Amino acid sequence: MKVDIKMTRAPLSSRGVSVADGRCGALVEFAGVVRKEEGERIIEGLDYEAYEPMARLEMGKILQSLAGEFPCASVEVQHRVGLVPAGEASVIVRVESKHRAEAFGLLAAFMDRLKADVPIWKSVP
Amino acid sequence: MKVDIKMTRAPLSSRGVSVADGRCGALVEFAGVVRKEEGERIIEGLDYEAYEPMARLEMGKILQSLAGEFPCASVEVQHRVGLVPAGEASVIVRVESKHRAEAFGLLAAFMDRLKADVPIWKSVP
Amino acid sequence: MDSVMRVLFFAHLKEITGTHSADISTEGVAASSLWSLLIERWPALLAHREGTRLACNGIYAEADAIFGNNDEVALIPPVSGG
Amino acid sequence: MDSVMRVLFFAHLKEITGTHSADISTEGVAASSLWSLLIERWPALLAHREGTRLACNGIYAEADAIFGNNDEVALIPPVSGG
Repeated sequence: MKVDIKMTRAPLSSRGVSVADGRCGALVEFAGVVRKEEGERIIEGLDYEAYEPMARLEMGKILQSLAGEFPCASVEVQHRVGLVPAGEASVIVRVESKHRAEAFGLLAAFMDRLKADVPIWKSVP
Repeated sequence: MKVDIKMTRAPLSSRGVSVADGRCGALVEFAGVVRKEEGERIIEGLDYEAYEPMARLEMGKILQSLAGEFPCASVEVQHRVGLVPAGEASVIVRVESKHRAEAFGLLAAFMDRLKADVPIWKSVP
Repeated sequence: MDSVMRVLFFAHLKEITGTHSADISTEGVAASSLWSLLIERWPALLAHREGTRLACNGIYAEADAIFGNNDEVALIPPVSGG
Repeated sequence: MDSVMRVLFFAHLKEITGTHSADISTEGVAASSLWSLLIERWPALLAHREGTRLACNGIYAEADAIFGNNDEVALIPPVSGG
Protein backbone atom coordinates (compact mmCIF):
# COMPACT_ATOMS: atom_id res chain seq x y z
CA MET A 1 0.00 0.00 0.00
CA LYS A 2 1.45 3.33 -1.10
CA VAL A 3 1.31 5.83 1.74
CA ASP A 4 1.87 9.56 1.52
CA ILE A 5 1.60 11.79 4.59
CA LYS A 6 1.86 15.55 4.50
CA MET A 7 1.56 18.18 7.22
CA THR A 8 1.41 21.76 6.10
CA ARG A 9 0.43 25.27 7.17
CA ALA A 10 -0.97 25.97 3.68
CA PRO A 11 -4.58 25.36 2.59
CA LEU A 12 -5.08 21.72 1.62
CA SER A 13 -5.77 20.82 -1.97
CA SER A 14 -8.11 18.18 -3.26
CA ARG A 15 -7.37 16.35 -6.50
CA GLY A 16 -10.96 15.31 -6.99
CA VAL A 17 -12.16 11.84 -7.85
CA SER A 18 -12.89 11.87 -11.56
CA VAL A 19 -9.93 9.81 -12.79
CA ALA A 20 -8.08 6.92 -11.18
CA ASP A 21 -5.48 4.31 -11.79
CA GLY A 22 -7.15 1.74 -14.07
CA ARG A 23 -6.54 -1.07 -11.57
CA CYS A 24 -8.61 0.71 -8.94
CA GLY A 25 -12.37 0.64 -8.97
CA ALA A 26 -12.88 2.89 -5.97
CA LEU A 27 -11.60 6.34 -5.14
CA VAL A 28 -12.64 8.22 -2.02
CA GLU A 29 -11.69 11.65 -0.79
CA PHE A 30 -12.71 12.74 2.65
CA ALA A 31 -12.29 16.21 4.10
CA GLY A 32 -12.71 17.14 7.72
CA VAL A 33 -13.79 20.77 7.60
CA VAL A 34 -13.75 23.40 10.35
CA ARG A 35 -17.33 24.29 11.26
CA LYS A 36 -18.44 27.85 11.89
CA GLU A 37 -20.16 26.74 15.07
CA GLU A 38 -18.26 25.34 18.04
CA GLY A 39 -20.96 24.45 20.54
CA GLU A 40 -22.98 27.66 20.88
CA ARG A 41 -20.24 29.96 19.61
CA ILE A 42 -19.59 31.24 16.11
CA ILE A 43 -15.87 30.90 15.41
CA GLU A 44 -13.57 32.26 12.74
CA GLY A 45 -11.47 29.14 12.68
CA LEU A 46 -9.49 26.66 14.74
CA ASP A 47 -5.83 26.56 15.58
CA TYR A 48 -4.13 23.19 15.07
CA GLU A 49 -0.91 22.32 16.89
CA ALA A 50 0.99 19.12 16.21
CA TYR A 51 3.96 17.18 17.49
CA GLU A 52 4.85 16.78 13.86
CA PRO A 53 7.54 14.08 13.74
CA MET A 54 5.46 11.82 15.99
CA ALA A 55 2.21 12.68 14.20
CA ARG A 56 3.70 11.54 10.88
CA LEU A 57 5.15 8.41 12.47
CA GLU A 58 1.88 7.56 14.20
CA MET A 59 -0.23 8.09 11.06
CA GLY A 60 2.14 5.83 9.13
CA LYS A 61 1.90 3.15 11.81
CA ILE A 62 -1.88 3.35 11.92
CA LEU A 63 -2.12 3.01 8.15
CA GLN A 64 0.27 0.05 8.11
CA SER A 65 -1.69 -1.63 10.87
CA LEU A 66 -4.92 -1.21 8.88
CA ALA A 67 -3.49 -2.36 5.55
CA GLY A 68 -3.98 -6.03 6.37
CA GLU A 69 -7.67 -5.75 7.09
CA PHE A 70 -8.29 -3.11 4.40
CA PRO A 71 -5.81 -3.66 1.56
CA CYS A 72 -5.85 -0.50 -0.55
CA ALA A 73 -3.62 0.60 -3.39
CA SER A 74 -2.78 4.02 -1.99
CA VAL A 75 -3.57 6.42 0.82
CA GLU A 76 -2.71 10.10 0.93
CA VAL A 77 -3.18 12.08 4.12
CA GLN A 78 -2.82 15.83 4.37
CA HIS A 79 -3.24 17.48 7.76
CA ARG A 80 -3.12 21.23 8.14
CA VAL A 81 -1.51 22.94 11.13
CA GLY A 82 -1.78 26.52 12.33
CA LEU A 83 -4.95 28.54 11.89
CA VAL A 84 -7.59 26.88 9.72
CA PRO A 85 -10.46 29.24 8.84
CA ALA A 86 -14.03 27.95 9.18
CA GLY A 87 -15.19 26.32 5.95
CA GLU A 88 -11.70 25.05 5.07
CA ALA A 89 -10.37 21.52 5.44
CA SER A 90 -8.16 20.61 8.39
CA VAL A 91 -7.59 17.12 7.02
CA ILE A 92 -7.99 15.44 3.64
CA VAL A 93 -7.65 11.69 3.16
CA ARG A 94 -7.66 10.15 -0.31
CA VAL A 95 -7.89 6.38 -0.74
CA GLU A 96 -7.69 4.30 -3.92
CA SER A 97 -8.57 0.63 -3.88
CA LYS A 98 -9.75 -2.19 -6.07
CA HIS A 99 -13.20 -2.36 -4.44
CA ARG A 100 -15.05 0.23 -2.40
CA ALA A 101 -15.43 -1.81 0.80
CA GLU A 102 -11.76 -1.64 1.75
CA ALA A 103 -11.54 2.07 0.91
CA PHE A 104 -14.56 2.87 3.10
CA GLY A 105 -13.27 0.59 5.85
CA LEU A 106 -9.77 2.03 5.85
CA LEU A 107 -11.01 5.61 5.78
CA ALA A 108 -13.43 5.21 8.69
CA ALA A 109 -10.95 3.25 10.81
CA PHE A 110 -8.11 5.66 10.05
CA MET A 111 -10.16 8.70 11.06
CA ASP A 112 -11.15 7.01 14.34
CA ARG A 113 -7.53 6.19 15.10
CA LEU A 114 -6.33 9.64 14.02
CA LYS A 115 -8.69 11.29 16.48
CA ALA A 116 -7.67 8.90 19.25
CA ASP A 117 -3.90 8.60 18.87
CA VAL A 118 -2.23 11.12 16.60
CA PRO A 119 -0.61 13.98 18.56
CA ILE A 120 -2.52 16.91 17.07
CA TRP A 121 -4.55 19.36 19.13
CA LYS A 122 -7.06 21.95 18.11
CA SER A 123 -8.08 25.01 20.04
CA VAL A 124 -10.25 28.07 19.52
CA PRO A 125 -7.77 30.90 18.94
CA MET B 1 -31.47 16.60 3.18
CA LYS B 2 -30.76 18.26 -0.16
CA VAL B 3 -30.66 15.67 -2.92
CA ASP B 4 -29.40 16.15 -6.45
CA ILE B 5 -29.39 13.28 -8.94
CA LYS B 6 -27.90 13.52 -12.40
CA MET B 7 -27.56 10.96 -15.18
CA THR B 8 -25.43 11.93 -18.13
CA ARG B 9 -23.51 10.58 -21.11
CA ALA B 10 -20.70 13.08 -20.48
CA PRO B 11 -17.64 12.46 -18.30
CA LEU B 12 -18.45 13.08 -14.65
CA SER B 13 -16.88 15.99 -12.84
CA SER B 14 -15.65 16.10 -9.30
CA ARG B 15 -15.77 19.32 -7.31
CA GLY B 16 -13.14 18.18 -4.85
CA VAL B 17 -13.37 18.38 -1.10
CA SER B 18 -11.31 21.39 -0.09
CA VAL B 19 -14.11 23.78 0.84
CA ALA B 20 -17.52 23.14 2.38
CA ASP B 21 -20.53 24.83 3.82
CA GLY B 22 -19.42 26.11 7.24
CA ARG B 23 -22.14 24.12 9.03
CA CYS B 24 -20.71 20.86 7.71
CA GLY B 25 -17.69 19.21 9.26
CA ALA B 26 -17.46 16.31 6.82
CA LEU B 27 -17.31 16.16 3.07
CA VAL B 28 -16.87 12.92 1.15
CA GLU B 29 -16.61 12.26 -2.54
CA PHE B 30 -16.66 8.71 -3.81
CA ALA B 31 -16.03 7.63 -7.37
CA GLY B 32 -16.71 4.20 -8.77
CA VAL B 33 -14.19 3.86 -11.57
CA VAL B 34 -14.14 1.43 -14.50
CA ARG B 35 -11.22 -0.96 -14.07
CA LYS B 36 -9.00 -1.99 -16.95
CA GLU B 37 -9.36 -5.60 -15.90
CA GLU B 38 -12.68 -7.42 -15.99
CA GLY B 39 -11.88 -10.86 -14.62
CA GLU B 40 -8.97 -12.05 -16.78
CA ARG B 41 -9.65 -9.69 -19.66
CA ILE B 42 -8.26 -6.25 -20.36
CA ILE B 43 -11.12 -4.00 -21.39
CA GLU B 44 -11.33 -0.57 -22.99
CA GLY B 45 -14.37 0.38 -21.02
CA LEU B 46 -17.88 -0.61 -19.98
CA ASP B 47 -21.22 0.24 -21.48
CA TYR B 48 -23.88 1.44 -19.02
CA GLU B 49 -27.56 1.22 -19.86
CA ALA B 50 -30.24 2.65 -17.60
CA TYR B 51 -33.99 2.80 -17.29
CA GLU B 52 -33.46 6.44 -16.54
CA PRO B 53 -36.77 7.72 -15.15
CA MET B 54 -36.99 4.77 -12.78
CA ALA B 55 -33.28 4.94 -11.90
CA ARG B 56 -33.67 8.57 -10.79
CA LEU B 57 -36.84 7.76 -8.89
CA GLU B 58 -35.26 4.76 -7.17
CA MET B 59 -32.10 6.65 -6.21
CA GLY B 60 -34.23 9.40 -4.72
CA LYS B 61 -36.29 6.88 -2.76
CA ILE B 62 -33.19 5.10 -1.47
CA LEU B 63 -31.66 8.38 -0.30
CA GLN B 64 -34.87 9.46 1.41
CA SER B 65 -35.12 6.10 3.14
CA LEU B 66 -31.54 6.46 4.43
CA ALA B 67 -31.90 10.07 5.57
CA GLY B 68 -33.46 9.09 8.89
CA GLU B 69 -30.62 6.82 9.92
CA PHE B 70 -27.91 8.98 8.35
CA PRO B 71 -29.01 12.62 8.44
CA CYS B 72 -26.76 14.51 6.04
CA ALA B 73 -26.97 18.06 4.74
CA SER B 74 -26.68 17.19 1.07
CA VAL B 75 -26.10 14.34 -1.35
CA GLU B 76 -25.22 14.65 -5.01
CA VAL B 77 -25.23 11.60 -7.24
CA GLN B 78 -23.96 11.55 -10.80
CA HIS B 79 -24.22 8.34 -12.80
CA ARG B 80 -22.81 8.09 -16.27
CA VAL B 81 -24.54 6.13 -19.04
CA GLY B 82 -23.22 4.95 -22.39
CA LEU B 83 -19.60 3.95 -22.86
CA VAL B 84 -17.34 4.74 -19.91
CA PRO B 85 -13.63 4.29 -20.73
CA ALA B 86 -11.46 2.40 -18.23
CA GLY B 87 -9.97 4.78 -15.67
CA GLU B 88 -13.00 7.08 -15.73
CA ALA B 89 -15.77 7.32 -13.15
CA SER B 90 -19.12 5.65 -13.80
CA VAL B 91 -20.57 7.08 -10.62
CA ILE B 92 -19.67 9.93 -8.27
CA VAL B 93 -21.40 10.49 -4.95
CA ARG B 94 -20.73 13.59 -2.87
CA VAL B 95 -22.01 13.85 0.69
CA GLU B 96 -21.86 16.77 3.12
CA SER B 97 -22.78 16.32 6.76
CA LYS B 98 -22.21 17.74 10.19
CA HIS B 99 -20.13 14.76 11.36
CA ARG B 100 -18.30 12.12 9.37
CA ALA B 101 -20.15 9.07 10.71
CA GLU B 102 -23.40 9.84 8.93
CA ALA B 103 -21.62 10.72 5.68
CA PHE B 104 -19.69 7.42 5.70
CA GLY B 105 -22.82 5.50 6.69
CA LEU B 106 -25.00 7.07 4.03
CA LEU B 107 -22.40 6.61 1.31
CA ALA B 108 -21.76 2.92 2.03
CA ALA B 109 -25.46 2.09 2.40
CA PHE B 110 -26.39 4.05 -0.72
CA MET B 111 -23.80 2.25 -2.85
CA ASP B 112 -25.04 -1.13 -1.60
CA ARG B 113 -28.62 -0.23 -2.43
CA LEU B 114 -27.65 1.30 -5.78
CA LYS B 115 -25.99 -1.94 -6.82
CA ALA B 116 -28.97 -4.00 -5.63
CA ASP B 117 -31.99 -2.01 -6.78
CA VAL B 118 -31.31 0.80 -9.24
CA PRO B 119 -32.13 -0.21 -12.84
CA ILE B 120 -28.74 0.31 -14.42
CA TRP B 121 -26.82 -2.42 -16.23
CA LYS B 122 -23.24 -2.59 -17.37
CA SER B 123 -21.82 -4.75 -20.11
CA VAL B 124 -18.52 -5.21 -21.88
CA PRO B 125 -19.03 -3.60 -25.30
CA MET C 1 -52.95 4.09 -28.28
CA ASP C 2 -54.73 5.04 -25.07
CA SER C 3 -55.70 1.47 -24.13
CA VAL C 4 -52.35 -0.15 -24.48
CA MET C 5 -49.82 -1.39 -21.93
CA ARG C 6 -46.17 -0.88 -22.80
CA VAL C 7 -43.63 -3.46 -21.70
CA LEU C 8 -39.95 -2.50 -21.57
CA PHE C 9 -36.94 -4.80 -21.88
CA PHE C 10 -33.43 -3.99 -20.73
CA ALA C 11 -29.92 -5.46 -20.90
CA HIS C 12 -29.87 -9.08 -22.14
CA LEU C 13 -33.68 -9.27 -22.12
CA LYS C 14 -33.66 -6.70 -24.90
CA GLU C 15 -31.45 -9.04 -26.94
CA ILE C 16 -33.67 -12.03 -26.23
CA THR C 17 -36.80 -10.25 -27.36
CA GLY C 18 -35.05 -8.29 -30.08
CA THR C 19 -36.83 -5.15 -28.98
CA HIS C 20 -36.67 -2.47 -26.30
CA SER C 21 -40.45 -2.36 -25.90
CA ALA C 22 -43.66 -4.12 -26.83
CA ASP C 23 -47.22 -2.82 -26.73
CA ILE C 24 -49.85 -5.15 -25.38
CA SER C 25 -53.59 -4.61 -25.64
CA THR C 26 -55.23 -5.68 -22.44
CA GLU C 27 -57.86 -4.52 -20.02
CA GLY C 28 -55.77 -5.58 -17.04
CA VAL C 29 -53.42 -8.40 -16.30
CA ALA C 30 -51.86 -9.88 -13.17
CA ALA C 31 -48.08 -10.15 -12.93
CA SER C 32 -48.15 -13.94 -13.35
CA SER C 33 -50.41 -13.71 -16.41
CA LEU C 34 -48.17 -11.09 -17.96
CA TRP C 35 -45.20 -13.42 -17.55
CA SER C 36 -47.14 -16.26 -19.22
CA LEU C 37 -48.09 -13.99 -22.06
CA LEU C 38 -44.50 -12.80 -22.57
CA ILE C 39 -43.02 -16.30 -22.32
CA GLU C 40 -45.51 -17.56 -24.88
CA ARG C 41 -44.24 -14.92 -27.29
CA TRP C 42 -40.52 -15.21 -26.33
CA PRO C 43 -39.93 -18.65 -24.80
CA ALA C 44 -36.29 -17.79 -24.00
CA LEU C 45 -37.56 -15.35 -21.36
CA LEU C 46 -38.53 -18.32 -19.17
CA ALA C 47 -34.92 -18.92 -18.13
CA HIS C 48 -34.74 -15.31 -16.87
CA ARG C 49 -38.04 -15.14 -15.04
CA GLU C 50 -36.38 -15.97 -11.74
CA GLY C 51 -34.31 -13.01 -10.73
CA THR C 52 -36.18 -10.58 -12.97
CA ARG C 53 -38.42 -8.11 -11.16
CA LEU C 54 -41.35 -6.22 -12.63
CA ALA C 55 -41.75 -2.49 -12.24
CA CYS C 56 -44.87 -0.51 -13.00
CA ASN C 57 -44.51 3.15 -13.95
CA GLY C 58 -41.03 3.27 -12.44
CA ILE C 59 -41.82 1.52 -9.16
CA TYR C 60 -41.06 -2.11 -8.27
CA ALA C 61 -44.33 -4.04 -8.35
CA GLU C 62 -45.64 -6.41 -5.70
CA ALA C 63 -46.03 -10.08 -6.69
CA ASP C 64 -49.83 -9.72 -6.78
CA ALA C 65 -49.87 -6.48 -8.81
CA ILE C 66 -52.40 -5.97 -11.59
CA PHE C 67 -51.21 -3.98 -14.59
CA GLY C 68 -53.67 -2.03 -16.69
CA ASN C 69 -54.00 0.23 -19.67
CA ASN C 70 -51.47 3.00 -20.06
CA ASP C 71 -49.17 1.36 -17.55
CA GLU C 72 -45.50 1.16 -18.41
CA VAL C 73 -44.31 -2.20 -17.16
CA ALA C 74 -40.57 -2.91 -17.14
CA LEU C 75 -38.75 -6.20 -16.80
CA ILE C 76 -35.80 -5.52 -14.52
CA PRO C 77 -33.15 -8.25 -14.70
CA PRO C 78 -30.47 -8.23 -11.96
CA VAL C 79 -28.95 -4.76 -11.98
CA SER C 80 -25.24 -3.92 -12.12
CA GLY C 81 -24.88 -0.16 -11.88
CA GLY C 82 -22.44 1.84 -9.83
CA MET D 1 24.18 18.79 26.08
CA ASP D 2 24.75 15.13 25.25
CA SER D 3 23.55 13.80 28.63
CA VAL D 4 20.24 15.54 28.83
CA MET D 5 16.67 14.37 28.43
CA ARG D 6 14.30 16.77 26.71
CA VAL D 7 10.68 16.85 27.81
CA LEU D 8 8.08 18.36 25.45
CA PHE D 9 4.76 19.95 26.40
CA PHE D 10 1.83 20.48 24.06
CA ALA D 11 -1.56 22.17 24.03
CA HIS D 12 -2.74 23.28 27.50
CA LEU D 13 0.24 21.56 29.17
CA LYS D 14 2.43 24.11 27.42
CA GLU D 15 0.42 26.89 29.06
CA ILE D 16 0.62 25.25 32.46
CA THR D 17 4.39 24.90 32.33
CA GLY D 18 4.89 28.12 30.42
CA THR D 19 7.31 26.36 28.10
CA HIS D 20 7.32 24.06 25.10
CA SER D 21 10.25 22.04 26.41
CA ALA D 22 12.40 21.45 29.44
CA ASP D 23 15.80 19.80 29.63
CA ILE D 24 16.35 17.41 32.49
CA SER D 25 19.71 16.01 33.53
CA THR D 26 19.31 12.39 34.49
CA GLU D 27 20.99 9.07 33.98
CA GLY D 28 17.70 7.27 33.51
CA VAL D 29 14.26 7.67 34.98
CA ALA D 30 11.10 5.53 35.07
CA ALA D 31 7.84 6.97 33.77
CA SER D 32 6.39 7.29 37.28
CA SER D 33 9.50 9.04 38.59
CA LEU D 34 9.47 11.44 35.67
CA TRP D 35 5.89 12.36 36.50
CA SER D 36 6.84 12.98 40.14
CA LEU D 37 9.71 15.14 39.07
CA LEU D 38 7.56 17.18 36.69
CA ILE D 39 4.70 17.58 39.18
CA GLU D 40 7.17 18.78 41.81
CA ARG D 41 8.24 21.50 39.45
CA TRP D 42 4.75 22.30 38.02
CA PRO D 43 2.14 21.15 40.57
CA ALA D 44 -0.72 22.04 38.21
CA LEU D 45 0.36 19.14 35.99
CA LEU D 46 -1.03 16.71 38.58
CA ALA D 47 -4.61 17.36 37.49
CA HIS D 48 -3.64 16.35 33.94
CA ARG D 49 -1.64 13.24 34.71
CA GLU D 50 -4.62 11.00 34.13
CA GLY D 51 -5.38 11.04 30.44
CA THR D 52 -1.91 12.25 29.46
CA ARG D 53 0.30 9.66 27.78
CA LEU D 54 4.06 9.69 27.54
CA ALA D 55 5.88 9.20 24.28
CA CYS D 56 9.57 8.51 23.89
CA ASN D 57 11.26 9.56 20.67
CA GLY D 58 7.94 9.75 18.86
CA ILE D 59 6.51 6.44 20.09
CA TYR D 60 3.94 5.96 22.85
CA ALA D 61 5.75 4.55 25.89
CA GLU D 62 4.70 1.59 28.00
CA ALA D 63 3.79 2.28 31.64
CA ASP D 64 7.05 0.68 32.84
CA ALA D 65 9.30 2.50 30.36
CA ILE D 66 12.66 3.88 31.46
CA PHE D 67 13.77 7.11 29.81
CA GLY D 68 17.43 7.95 29.47
CA ASN D 69 19.85 10.49 28.19
CA ASN D 70 19.21 11.98 24.78
CA ASP D 71 15.64 10.73 24.81
CA GLU D 72 12.96 13.12 23.71
CA VAL D 73 10.01 12.49 26.01
CA ALA D 74 6.67 14.12 25.17
CA LEU D 75 3.62 14.58 27.35
CA ILE D 76 0.66 13.85 25.11
CA PRO D 77 -2.62 15.16 26.55
CA PRO D 78 -5.85 13.87 24.92
CA VAL D 79 -5.54 14.57 21.20
CA SER D 80 -8.11 16.34 19.02
CA GLY D 81 -6.81 16.32 15.48
CA GLY D 82 -8.73 15.57 12.29
